[in-house]
Amino acid sequence: MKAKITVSPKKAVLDPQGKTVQSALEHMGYTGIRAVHVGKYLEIEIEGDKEIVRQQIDEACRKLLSNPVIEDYQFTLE
Amino acid sequence: MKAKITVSPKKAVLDPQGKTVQSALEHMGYTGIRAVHVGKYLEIEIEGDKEIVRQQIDEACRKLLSNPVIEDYQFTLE
Amino acid sequence: MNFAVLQFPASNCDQDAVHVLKNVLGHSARLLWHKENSLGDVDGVLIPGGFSYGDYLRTGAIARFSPIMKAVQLFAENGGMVLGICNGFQILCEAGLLPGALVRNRSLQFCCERVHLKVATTRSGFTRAIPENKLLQIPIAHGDGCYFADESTLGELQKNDQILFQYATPQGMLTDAANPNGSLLNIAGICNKNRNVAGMMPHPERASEGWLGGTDGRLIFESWLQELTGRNKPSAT
Amino acid sequence: MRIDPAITPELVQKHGLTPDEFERIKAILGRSPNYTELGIFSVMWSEHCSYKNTRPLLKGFPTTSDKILVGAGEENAGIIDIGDGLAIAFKIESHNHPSAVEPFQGAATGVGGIIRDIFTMGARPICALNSLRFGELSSPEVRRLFSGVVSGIAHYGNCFGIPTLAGEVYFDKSYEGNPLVNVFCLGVLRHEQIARGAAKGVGNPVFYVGPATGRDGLAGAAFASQDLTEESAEQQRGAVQVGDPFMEKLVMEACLELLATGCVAGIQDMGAAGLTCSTCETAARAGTGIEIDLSKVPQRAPNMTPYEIMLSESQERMLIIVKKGREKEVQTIFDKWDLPWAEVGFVTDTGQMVVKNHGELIVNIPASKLADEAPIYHRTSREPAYLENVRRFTLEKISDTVTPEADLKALLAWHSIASKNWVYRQYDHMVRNGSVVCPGSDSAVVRIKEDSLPLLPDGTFGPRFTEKLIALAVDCNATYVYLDPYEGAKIAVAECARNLACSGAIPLGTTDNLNFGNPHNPEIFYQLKKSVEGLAEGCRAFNAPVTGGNVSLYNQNPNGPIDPTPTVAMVGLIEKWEYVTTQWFKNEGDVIVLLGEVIDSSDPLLGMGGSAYLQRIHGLKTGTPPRLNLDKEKQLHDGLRALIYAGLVMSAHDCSDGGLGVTLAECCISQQIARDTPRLIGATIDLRNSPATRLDALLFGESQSRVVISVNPNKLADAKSEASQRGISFNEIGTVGGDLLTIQSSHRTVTTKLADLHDPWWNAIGRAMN
Ligand SMILES: Nc1ncnc2c1ncn2[C@@H]1O[C@H](COP(=O)(O)OP(=O)(O)O)[C@@H](O)[C@H]1O
Ligand SMILES: [Mg+2]
Repeated sequence: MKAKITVSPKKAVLDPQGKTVQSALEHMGYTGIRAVHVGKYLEIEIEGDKEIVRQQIDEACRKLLSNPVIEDYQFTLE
Repeated sequence: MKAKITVSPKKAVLDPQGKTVQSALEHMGYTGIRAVHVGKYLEIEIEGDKEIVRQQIDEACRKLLSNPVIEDYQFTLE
Repeated sequence: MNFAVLQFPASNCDQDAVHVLKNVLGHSARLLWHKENSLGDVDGVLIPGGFSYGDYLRTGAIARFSPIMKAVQLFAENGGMVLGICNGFQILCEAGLLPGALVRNRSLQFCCERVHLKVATTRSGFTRAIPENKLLQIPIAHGDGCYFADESTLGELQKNDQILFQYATPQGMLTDAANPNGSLLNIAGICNKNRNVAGMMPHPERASEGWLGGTDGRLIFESWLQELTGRNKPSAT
Repeated sequence: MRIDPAITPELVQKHGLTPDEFERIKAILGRSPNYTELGIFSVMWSEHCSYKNTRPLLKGFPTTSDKILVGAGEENAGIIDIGDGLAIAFKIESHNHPSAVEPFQGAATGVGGIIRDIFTMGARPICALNSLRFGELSSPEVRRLFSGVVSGIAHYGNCFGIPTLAGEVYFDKSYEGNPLVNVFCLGVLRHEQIARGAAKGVGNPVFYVGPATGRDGLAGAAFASQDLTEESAEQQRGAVQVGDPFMEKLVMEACLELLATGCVAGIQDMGAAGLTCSTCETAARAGTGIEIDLSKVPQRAPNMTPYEIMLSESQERMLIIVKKGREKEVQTIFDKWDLPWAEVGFVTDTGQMVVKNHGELIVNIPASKLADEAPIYHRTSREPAYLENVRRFTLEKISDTVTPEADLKALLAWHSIASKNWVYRQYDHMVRNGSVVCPGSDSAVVRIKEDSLPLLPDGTFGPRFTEKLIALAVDCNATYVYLDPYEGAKIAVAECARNLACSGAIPLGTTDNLNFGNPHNPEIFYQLKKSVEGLAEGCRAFNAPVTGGNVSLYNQNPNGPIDPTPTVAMVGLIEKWEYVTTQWFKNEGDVIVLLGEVIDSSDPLLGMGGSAYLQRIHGLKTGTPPRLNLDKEKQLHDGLRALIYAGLVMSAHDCSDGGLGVTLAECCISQQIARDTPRLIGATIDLRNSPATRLDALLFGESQSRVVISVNPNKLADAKSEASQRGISFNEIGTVGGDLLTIQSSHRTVTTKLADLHDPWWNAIGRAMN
């Protein structure tokens, strides 16, 4: 099984990296950009019962893979 | 529109972050983990014609958002 | 000689490079803002260390799109000598002026310390003044200094004698323990095939005055100066 | 439209204001404050901004000398003359609570804040220090905090491009859950470049520079959790501040460039309490008024209320008062650096701080009353009960050591003593090409060269000058302070000054950070009061006036308060390159000399009270700490400097944590040439004539006023006579050389291989972290 996890800065939190990438894209001539957010992407290959794995990944996201103070996460299991 | 982009290290590239996360997860008692890869996740909010945006995002991925020497990218447009 | 030291937003070793070229080595060096389109009348270009654009996204990724980089590209194509130090090395790789890429240190930590460097070749304009078999002591200070290139590129680098510096033990051995960041082949610095563009992670400008704990870095600038003497100026736009 | 909550006693209380304080606010305004005004008073009258609990105490500090150009409390940082028309600005600041919540960003924004305080003065920041306290590394939570804080400091400082050149790290249970993160920055400028945080010139426009304002940092003590908006709960609480060192670097370069044009009438960073503090303080300093319109303030989040905008602590923002008619120059420079800016208001002559929103009057407060007339409290103090037990401790309770070799290794590996290379290797400590002595010796030394300065209006660095050398150290043995607040604080100052003397420097000034628990507790207030007295006494003795500092109270965890920690950072000048001295032994055959007494026999505990030895080997944190005689200490520093100036000293290392044994070991093993390349050099020590009754006290007692130096044998006679003229005791105790550290005493001979000392010392922290 593969867990695909995305971790993004919370909306209310400053995302200097996103801002910087946005202005770089604008300098390169891309238009119409409203916002850019930069976060992390993790792929975890893992064996086990799907429901249990789902719980484990969720817990791991909360405890280790994201920083709940400043980040949100989402994941899918395939 | 929202472009969701994932950038992952190529398999041949050392991914110390993936290794560290894997061993941290194992320390926390999770079993059955085969591999962990850590990459980047970008969200770009952008206006424009969907096909043109698709081309633009693809180009931006190739030129700026990923480095083909070390990374692969994928994206979806919503 | 006339040197241009490029200044990107958050270059932060720019002034250090000027200081050494000017005050220590007695040449002329000036800062050149990244929004400029032309290098002006220069003999050499130095891309200094720092955190251009905050190192956001990837080190060097954004800086390489600055207007001045077009001029640098042209200068290099015409044989002009370009040295990238630390962030400068990262920018040169991103810009495709040097092969490979620099990724996160394998320790995942920033690392600032003096290291030993084996000089892999003195057959370059950046190493020619270094005495044969001399081990250099030069500081590093980076979080993304792990050199990566695919097998065939590495093969090319070796075949063409493009590897300039490698992390070594105090005895000059290329061991894993001597490698501070996980670089393939312990690579600390390379040059391009034409040997006029070079990049290195260690900071020679921080090892150019005795009071700061060593002068081995000076040998690199002196090599460059030797090479430039008696060369024709490449055309710079 | 949103409706502000009604001003109820509960709301006032939630804002940390007492009923009396609220009455005072009403008296000042002649009416009841509205919601935004209440928020403004609450932050300005918080301890952080007003020092309402500590101001009477701080009056005791010596704050003057003929070198002080800007004194304590006048501006964002003090400024000291260093000759040739040059000056330095420096200050220390805490970011303890933010670091407990989010160690990486908390520490990072702490660094950002102190750097802004320095360039606000017109100075170019050239180096940073940090003083850190954590619980014990055996706890995974402490490791998380420790590594988060260190990488946060590294991230901000490295990216900004400032060398983090020295610091200290202690580990003690009392800091568990409440780490201390104190950061220091020093900058350089010419006298005529000093900038002021004053809103001068009626009619001058007020500019806002830097990133847009978000709901950052609103979760602070002053925030009341009302149902204010439709936004998510998380947004109401306010977001953790995230640092952007890249932005700060650009803001600094742009501000220094702008200051050089002469078009700035006043400048102030937006630190704690952001727009609130910067507007009312600049007006109060200039005796003017200020008016801003919030609709012009760049905003990151939708629907921000005036309350939120005024109290936001978004980072990397500056308030600049520009000379009327020169607005264009400001715009040109900020556009060059791609920085957001906005003209948000102007200076008035009303003395009022006026805030409008789309023209609607929101806030109208007398600026000086808000800034300068916070209430002052004289808290009661009572000697803590635990001190009685402390004083009762005697050495009879422990038996002398029979395993001195093992004790020495254990002490060297004790995390508070072990090498901090795991920490400082993560900091770029060499950027800017000025680091003459890097972390690892008693003091750091940084040189000031022309490009350390901000540019002059003509685009040059100005007239040439001979490079200057500045030495820096930061110290506080909080165990001593806990066991004896007055004496402990004195020792903190003395140790700092001693570290400077060891490097060949003469003190210029001091900045301090008072980290304590809740001052409403009389026992804590006692610690605070006595500590301040001790600091003041020490600073006076070494002619190192206090130029500024920071107070951080309410540092408690559920198990109780932290150990009282009055961190001291001292800055000194080294007059010549030849005087720069480091702590490690240099040459085989050099004679090892102890300046000061081998042991303080008048101390019944022989220097063992509160020692690292008692803590590490016996698990005891007790005993009256060693005594310190300031006259004697001063004499030692003067004598040591005289020896150094005369070219008689090869190395000098102060004797502190771990006593003579640890000090000697460090002299043998602390020089690091390059990665995996320590220079180990042995020593043979003979203490057989020393009067000690106990071996543990002889080796590990921490009697004060001692320095280990090494001297070329040919210069021994000169050194001896210089020392005797200076009235300092000069004990030849051994010789440098070999690959062992051997200490002979009347008890027995202690012998260890250098490699066996180096490994535990160098690697202890790294191993604990892996
Ligand atoms: N957090 C830190 N950052 C940078 N340098 C540090 C840090 N902690 C300790 N150091 C450096 O390590 C050396 C030893 O520190 P410390 O044990 O506090 O020495 P001392 O006992 O002489 O005060 C000093 O050079 C100090 O500056
Ligand atoms: Mg110390």
